[in-house]
Amino acid sequence: MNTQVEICGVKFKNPVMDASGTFGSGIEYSEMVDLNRLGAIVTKGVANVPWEGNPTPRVTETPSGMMNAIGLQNPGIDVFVERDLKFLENYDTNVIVNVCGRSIEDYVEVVERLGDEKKVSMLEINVSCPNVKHGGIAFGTDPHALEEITKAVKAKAKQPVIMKLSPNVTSIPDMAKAAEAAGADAISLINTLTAMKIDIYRKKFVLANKTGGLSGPAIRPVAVRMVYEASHAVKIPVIGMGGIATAEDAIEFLMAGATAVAVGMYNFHRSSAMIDCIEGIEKFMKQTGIQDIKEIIGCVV
Amino acid sequence: MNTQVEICGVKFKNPVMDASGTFGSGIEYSEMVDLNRLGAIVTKGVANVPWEGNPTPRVTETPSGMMNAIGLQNPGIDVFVERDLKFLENYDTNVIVNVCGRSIEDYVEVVERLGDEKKVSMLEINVSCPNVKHGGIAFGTDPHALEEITKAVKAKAKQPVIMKLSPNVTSIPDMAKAAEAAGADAISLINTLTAMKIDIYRKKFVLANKTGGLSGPAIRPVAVRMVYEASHAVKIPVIGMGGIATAEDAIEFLMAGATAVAVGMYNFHRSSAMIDCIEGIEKFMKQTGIQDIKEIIGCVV
Amino acid sequence: MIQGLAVVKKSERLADGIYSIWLDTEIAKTAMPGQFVMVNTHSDAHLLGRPISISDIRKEAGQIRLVFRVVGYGSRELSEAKVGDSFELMGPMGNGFPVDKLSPETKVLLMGGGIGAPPLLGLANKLKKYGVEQVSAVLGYRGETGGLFLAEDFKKFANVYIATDDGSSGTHGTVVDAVRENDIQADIIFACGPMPMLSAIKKLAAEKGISAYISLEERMACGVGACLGCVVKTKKVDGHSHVNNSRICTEGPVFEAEEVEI
Amino acid sequence: MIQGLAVVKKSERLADGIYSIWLDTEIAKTAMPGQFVMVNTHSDAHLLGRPISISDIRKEAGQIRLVFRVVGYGSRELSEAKVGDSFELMGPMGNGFPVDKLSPETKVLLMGGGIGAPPLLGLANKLKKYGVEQVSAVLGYRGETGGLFLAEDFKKFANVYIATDDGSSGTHGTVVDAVRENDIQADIIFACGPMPMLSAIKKLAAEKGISAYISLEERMACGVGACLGCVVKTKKVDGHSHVNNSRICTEGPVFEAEEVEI
Ligand SMILES: Cc1cc2nc3c(=O)[nH]c(=O)nc-3n(C[C@H](O)[C@H](O)[C@H](O)COP(=O)(O)OP(=O)(O)OC[C@H]3O[C@@H](n4cnc5c(N)ncnc54)[C@H](O)[C@@H]3O)c2cc1C
Ligand SMILES: Cc1cc2nc3c(=O)[nH]c(=O)nc-3n(C[C@H](O)[C@H](O)[C@H](O)COP(=O)(O)OP(=O)(O)OC[C@H]3O[C@@H](n4cnc5c(N)ncnc54)[C@H](O)[C@@H]3O)c2cc1C
Ligand SMILES: Cc1cc2nc3c(=O)[nH]c(=O)nc-3n(C[C@H](O)[C@H](O)[C@H](O)COP(=O)(O)O)c2cc1C
Ligand SMILES: Cc1cc2nc3c(=O)[nH]c(=O)nc-3n(C[C@H](O)[C@H](O)[C@H](O)COP(=O)(O)O)c2cc1C
Ligand code: FES
Ligand code: FES
Repeated sequence: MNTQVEICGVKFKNPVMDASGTFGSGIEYSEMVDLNRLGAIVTKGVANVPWEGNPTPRVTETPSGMMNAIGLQNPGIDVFVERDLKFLENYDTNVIVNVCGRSIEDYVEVVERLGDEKKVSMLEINVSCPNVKHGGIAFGTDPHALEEITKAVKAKAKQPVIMKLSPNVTSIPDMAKAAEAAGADAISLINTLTAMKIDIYRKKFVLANKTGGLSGPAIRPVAVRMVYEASHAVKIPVIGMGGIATAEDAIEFLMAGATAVAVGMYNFHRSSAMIDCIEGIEKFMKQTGIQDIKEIIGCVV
Repeated sequence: MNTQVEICGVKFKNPVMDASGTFGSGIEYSEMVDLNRLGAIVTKGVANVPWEGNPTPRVTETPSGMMNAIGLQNPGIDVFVERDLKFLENYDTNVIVNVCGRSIEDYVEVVERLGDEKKVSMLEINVSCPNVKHGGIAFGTDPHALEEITKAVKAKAKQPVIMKLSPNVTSIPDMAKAAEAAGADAISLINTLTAMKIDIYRKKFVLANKTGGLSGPAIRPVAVRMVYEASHAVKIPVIGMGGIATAEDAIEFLMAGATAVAVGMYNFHRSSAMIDCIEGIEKFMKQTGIQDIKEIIGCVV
Repeated sequence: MIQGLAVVKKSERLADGIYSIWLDTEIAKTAMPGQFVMVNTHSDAHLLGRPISISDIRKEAGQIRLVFRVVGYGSRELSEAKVGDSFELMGPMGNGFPVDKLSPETKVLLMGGGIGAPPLLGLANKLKKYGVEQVSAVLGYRGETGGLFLAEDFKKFANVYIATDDGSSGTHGTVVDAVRENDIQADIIFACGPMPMLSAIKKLAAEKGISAYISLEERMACGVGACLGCVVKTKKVDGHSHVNNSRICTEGPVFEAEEVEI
Repeated sequence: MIQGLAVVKKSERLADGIYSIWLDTEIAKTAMPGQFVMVNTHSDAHLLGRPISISDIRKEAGQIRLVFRVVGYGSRELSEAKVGDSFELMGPMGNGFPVDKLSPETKVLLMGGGIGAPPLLGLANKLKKYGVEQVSAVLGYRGETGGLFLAEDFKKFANVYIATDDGSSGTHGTVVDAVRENDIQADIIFACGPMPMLSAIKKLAAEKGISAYISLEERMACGVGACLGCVVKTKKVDGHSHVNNSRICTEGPVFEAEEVEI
């Protein structure tokens, strides 16, 4: 039975990884989760310099999901390389570094800095950051801005580049095509849906940032639709995420067209979520007589 | 204590109504729900001629929500006027007729037909229909198409016109402004989020239509955000909906800027959902010393 | 129709994955065989009611019986119910079996496949009370693995024939095979079960020129006719919808076989 | 740190809306006073763990005690727990109170407001074992409506002073008022309670030149330091985050008062 998949020449022992920002750098969960078993570890977004992030409260629960407005707090690329990346060198798994920035230059700086880091298998460019250039329009919601940043990153990147798309758009196929046209090696989706919650007793927004990103099982049906649309719009591989909790959910994304999948907020609920997915996929393949996981990728059309 | 609100000159005894398509024409629930207590009854979408809708399965459950792809089955405007509207004449509540069509002409035909119907208080134009003109792009996702249809409807409508917006767009403020600029008297939102579910054991889409609209508490945080954005982008009144289950939820939408609210799929879960909202709002006002419901509309900024 | 809490009075396992519960509910007052209820789960994440047929009714005691197979979240929760637990129920819904047309002389054939059998039990019970005397029941099961649940109960009201997929009891084959094998005669068929079985019964009935009433299933959201989720294609234009689609929850779940496109 | 099922061994109501449960869990092995656990609800619609402080620990018996106020879904579910029920728990989390620095001569002052009192009980228990002899505890309550829950338990380990909002017992006012009123002396303060109380304690400690360790609360998603949801602004750049934000779940929940901007 083969559960191995390949994305842009990088081999994954299985298609299951964490969604950026929900698993730290792996360190935080390493006491409870055997990192060697994961297809990859996707790190929390890292910028060229340390970021403070947003004021608290930054997280809140919603029906079958949660909202966050962390604001991409991170210690900056130097600390990341010295500490987190060094830690990850002890593990036999791919490392995908999630990159954020306020301007194209910020992104490029991080990408260049990581060029010679052997432990970095791929780069994931988070273009759904709040507060970026372009008059407040995130790179992730305008195809032209997306092309521009993709080209700039690709020009300097030594590792394959995954562009992470925002779901807050009218047309996912247009965004996926823009990324592909600009040279992206792969795309991942979905990031969180912009959302809001009000505390009616305090007459205030629950999150200090007013809005936050919605994730979790609640949004899974939207994510599956977008992964399906995206993977039918482009030829480059798609990494699917959004509300994955169980192996069934992971398989749903694979069948919709994703070559690999990421588990996000459900890691918070159950630290074994990714391991459960990996084991559950194997069980499903055995029960249904599937020899190679590639047989199920994109099998529903 | 005043729970009355006014939208475009129409008085509502309270701000609670059903969301189109989730309460039939009121007839279906009239054995269990006292229709006289509702702020308004919003009817299922009606077209100029009968529509068959989509093949089944048309509905499925999702985490804290559901998906539907009814495809706007309806008996056509003639039967609607003869039967449903006649039935509603027995009740002391506003009637808002939800209108659908495949082309602008279809919509206008329905709107003209209803012009002299005294029982019709307002028209709600559903521009998030699947399979409409304009090369497959729904009127609801292109501001220009939205303006065009709004103008056409307004030119013939004798009742105030509510344009019902789709959430599947990059910018809700742009859509709200387009509707306002074209003369809409009010807007309502959100319609359902386009979604997909796959049955991994049958390797098939759960809904025969492949995609369906996601609704229910799962999407509430997205809906609140959009209602907030819309009501701050335009001066016309906003009717808010999306996942309302309890009075707390209804109040959340009012505080976000909605002048009235609609309960959708939660009616299926609990037939008393709207009555519970109405009573809960009164209780909340009493407990927190609010004299007039207008005090809470848009109070959180 | 009402929605309210129903209290579990008895709960038992009939076979592997098949459970029966008796519930105290006002719905019993007006319920008729062939009608169904929508059962809410206790979970905020599972919001649609589960349609379950009313298998039996004790009008005086104010109780109804549900018999169901565990297939997912809701049915599992229901299977774990203990006496005294309560569930939110809406009902009674749907039209039920058209028993009014029957006379004591009518030869009635009940055909139930798997979890389609239980709803016919309440009907069999009622037929007895109506004085209908010639009642046959053909019950189809998977076989050894699933057990012949409720077959004994049917014997109180009908001549019972069994069909099993694995041939472990009765006819080796379908309920239709069993009708042919035993040359069962009937004026009217009432049937409930999986779609392929109902299609086969529709054919059988057409061939023999007898009328068949079949109980259909479809995914439901409201159960009261409001959402238009649960339709079936019909031969004629439906009186309510004005298209060739009838709502299973309202115009059904029981339809004359020749009227629906299945 | 582990995540696994914990079984309810004892469950009791201490006061209006205040409950205590003892749970069988491996977490007891390594837990320390001031640490906390994340408790999962049983509902698929409520997915974030609920952070609850470990109020007391029986290492040998493998049990921990949680004392909590019912404020929403999760705490209500927990309050309805029966002996034998199980809950999914993750822990132990956080740093706990820094007891290593204490000597038998240290004058310790425990200050707990409302539901902030329970976590200090386990600490008081431990201080006794460490041989610390001069322990005062000032406990703040709403007053008559809320009850003086756990006050009796504290008397086993400390000189107890009470402050109530309504003046029904002890000092009429806050725990800080009680410290002044009784002129309580201390070398070190350990405190837990609502934010305004902690701010007042920070001021008090600065004024008196004694060190104060306060246990903070913030909305949490992961509890393990991965999500960066639960930070507090710090005076110095945090060693982990490299900005002036520390994670309450990991670097805390106990901080030296003067290090945090509250
Ligand atoms: C009119 C009618 C009467 C029925 N009577 C019985 C009965 O007496 N005994 C019995 O065991 N089953 C009966 N069923 C099928 C029963 O509704 C499903 O088995 C049940 O809804 C499964 O729910 P779940 O939560 O266990 O499964 P899940 O798979 O978790 O359910 C997910 C969703 O799918 C729906 N669903 C799943 N299977 C079906 C199905 N076959 N038909 C309709 N909706 C479905 C559920 O209602 C729910 O909304 C009946 C169905 C209908 C339409
Ligand atoms: C480190 C720490 C220790 C705590 N120890 C205790 C304790 O020993 N006893 C006790 O009664 N309470 C304690 N709390 C507060 C406790 O976490 C909340 O009361 C509880 O999470 C409420 O959950 P709920 O489901 O009942 O409320 P809901 O309002 O339904 O919760 C919704 C969401 O908000 C979160 N939330 C609500 N209130 C708080 C809060 N005050 N702090 C953090 N998250 C919150 C919940 O965890 C959940 O994610 C502690 C909080 C922290 C951070
Ligand atoms: C607390 C939190 C932090 C996140 N941080 C990042 C981030 O740094 N970079 C990024 O690309 N996505 C980030 N995300 C988005 C997730 O990677 C993922 O795309 C999204 O949550 C949907 O998956 P889920 O529903 O499984 O959580 C974050 C999500 C959460 C919940
Ligand atoms: C079964 C179903 C049918 C619907 N039909 C219509 C319709 O005919 N016209 C329309 O404008 N919206 C329709 N909607 C959308 C709802 O009116 C509402 O906008 C949406 O469901 C969000 O609200 P909710 O989350 O409370 O359900 C339908 C929704 C459902 C679930
Ligand atoms: S289930 Fe809604 S119409 Fe039948
Ligand atoms: S709760 Fe996630 S970092 Fe503290």
